[in-house]
Amino acid sequence: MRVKVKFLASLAERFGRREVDVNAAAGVTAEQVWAQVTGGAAMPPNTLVAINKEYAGRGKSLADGDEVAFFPPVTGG
Amino acid sequence: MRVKVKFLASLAERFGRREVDVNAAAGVTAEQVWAQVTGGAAMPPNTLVAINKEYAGRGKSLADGDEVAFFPPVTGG
Amino acid sequence: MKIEVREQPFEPWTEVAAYERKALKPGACGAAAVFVGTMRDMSGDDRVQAMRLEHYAGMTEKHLARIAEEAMRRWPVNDALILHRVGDLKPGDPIVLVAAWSAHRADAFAACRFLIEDLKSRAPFWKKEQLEAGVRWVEENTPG
Amino acid sequence: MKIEVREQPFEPWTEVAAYERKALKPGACGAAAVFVGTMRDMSGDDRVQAMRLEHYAGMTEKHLARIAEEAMRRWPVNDALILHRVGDLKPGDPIVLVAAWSAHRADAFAACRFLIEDLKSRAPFWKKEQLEAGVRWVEENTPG
Repeated sequence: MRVKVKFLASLAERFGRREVDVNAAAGVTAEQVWAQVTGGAAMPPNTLVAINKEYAGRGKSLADGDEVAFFPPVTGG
Repeated sequence: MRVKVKFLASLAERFGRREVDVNAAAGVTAEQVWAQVTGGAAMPPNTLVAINKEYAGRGKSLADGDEVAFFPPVTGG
Repeated sequence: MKIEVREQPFEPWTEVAAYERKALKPGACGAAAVFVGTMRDMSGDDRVQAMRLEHYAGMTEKHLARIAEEAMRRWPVNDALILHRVGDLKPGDPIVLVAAWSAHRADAFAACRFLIEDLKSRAPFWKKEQLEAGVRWVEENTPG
Repeated sequence: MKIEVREQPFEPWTEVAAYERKALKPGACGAAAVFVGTMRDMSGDDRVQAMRLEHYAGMTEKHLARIAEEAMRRWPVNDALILHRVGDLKPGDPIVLVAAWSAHRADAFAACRFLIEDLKSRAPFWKKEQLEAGVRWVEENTPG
């Protein structure tokens, strides 16, 4: 299946990209996609995950066409 | 001694006057001046007292030249 | 710090903007908390047509200045503004504006809340409402 | 209810006044509570020269609309406004404006406070500061 992966803020800088489309195995979780895209980098403990622009646990499974985003703690306002 | 007595808001309407200068005995309290000026009317329990524009207890003694004010609960803001 | 009791209608947001421009250093305060109280067209179940706001001139300003100073002593507040209307009001007219500026939001909120609570419970203002059925003094403010 | 993420500088009090004129019925709301957060020229002990505010377009608007709806569900709030700046900011620039209108002050304050606390802890914005010594991402917001 196809999944869109987004990195935001400092994670976009760290990995040198903001968005990448990947082929992933059916039922893969957010953290498995992270590992796949980052070449096995450890996910910083404070990393936040959103699936289709809603907060989600990192162990949540993705479906075909999903957008999964990884970002650091938010600092707006 | 001379004391200036003020009634505010509904008390000014009730007594038909906002301000009166009275001769009072030395050491008289705010509530004694109330009784003197109102002809012995009972002071409503929620009446507030200010002496020289500061909140004061109704039993506080007045000095010559003081301004004592009586008013109902405040309703600003 | 500014305290004002005003006989004329005022536009609260224009007042906040003007005071910021005049009194505050841009970049110094991270947080502004503002409360504006406006005359409602209902009082309980009664339609209010107009209102007269009376105050104890002299004591009012003294009391408001004291609570603004107390707010600035209790919290690390850079500045405070209190503006209160008196005289004859119509529904929709702003009655009171209180504002507190601080480096951080918790202090700005706490100071702003303190200012309006103390003002409503202690500052010598009185409201007299004009209803269809006649005129009545408001007897007590609602708790905060 | 209005939610906006804006690339351009804004004057918060003008925005509040304009929104009130457009969306609110005069006399219906007795209370407005407003919070404005402004870019400070200091971050801890460091002087900040500029700031870049990034966000997760699409998720931001969705999240802000949800918290505004939640505020209006939890408290008897007539209306709410959230405006947040993104892009390149200078010290003194307003960053965020949140406002809540209600019949009574306690509800307006509670809703306003809730909006800014949730926004700061959950809405997907990130600050990157330009200091004299270089650039750094802000790592965490201070608690409310």
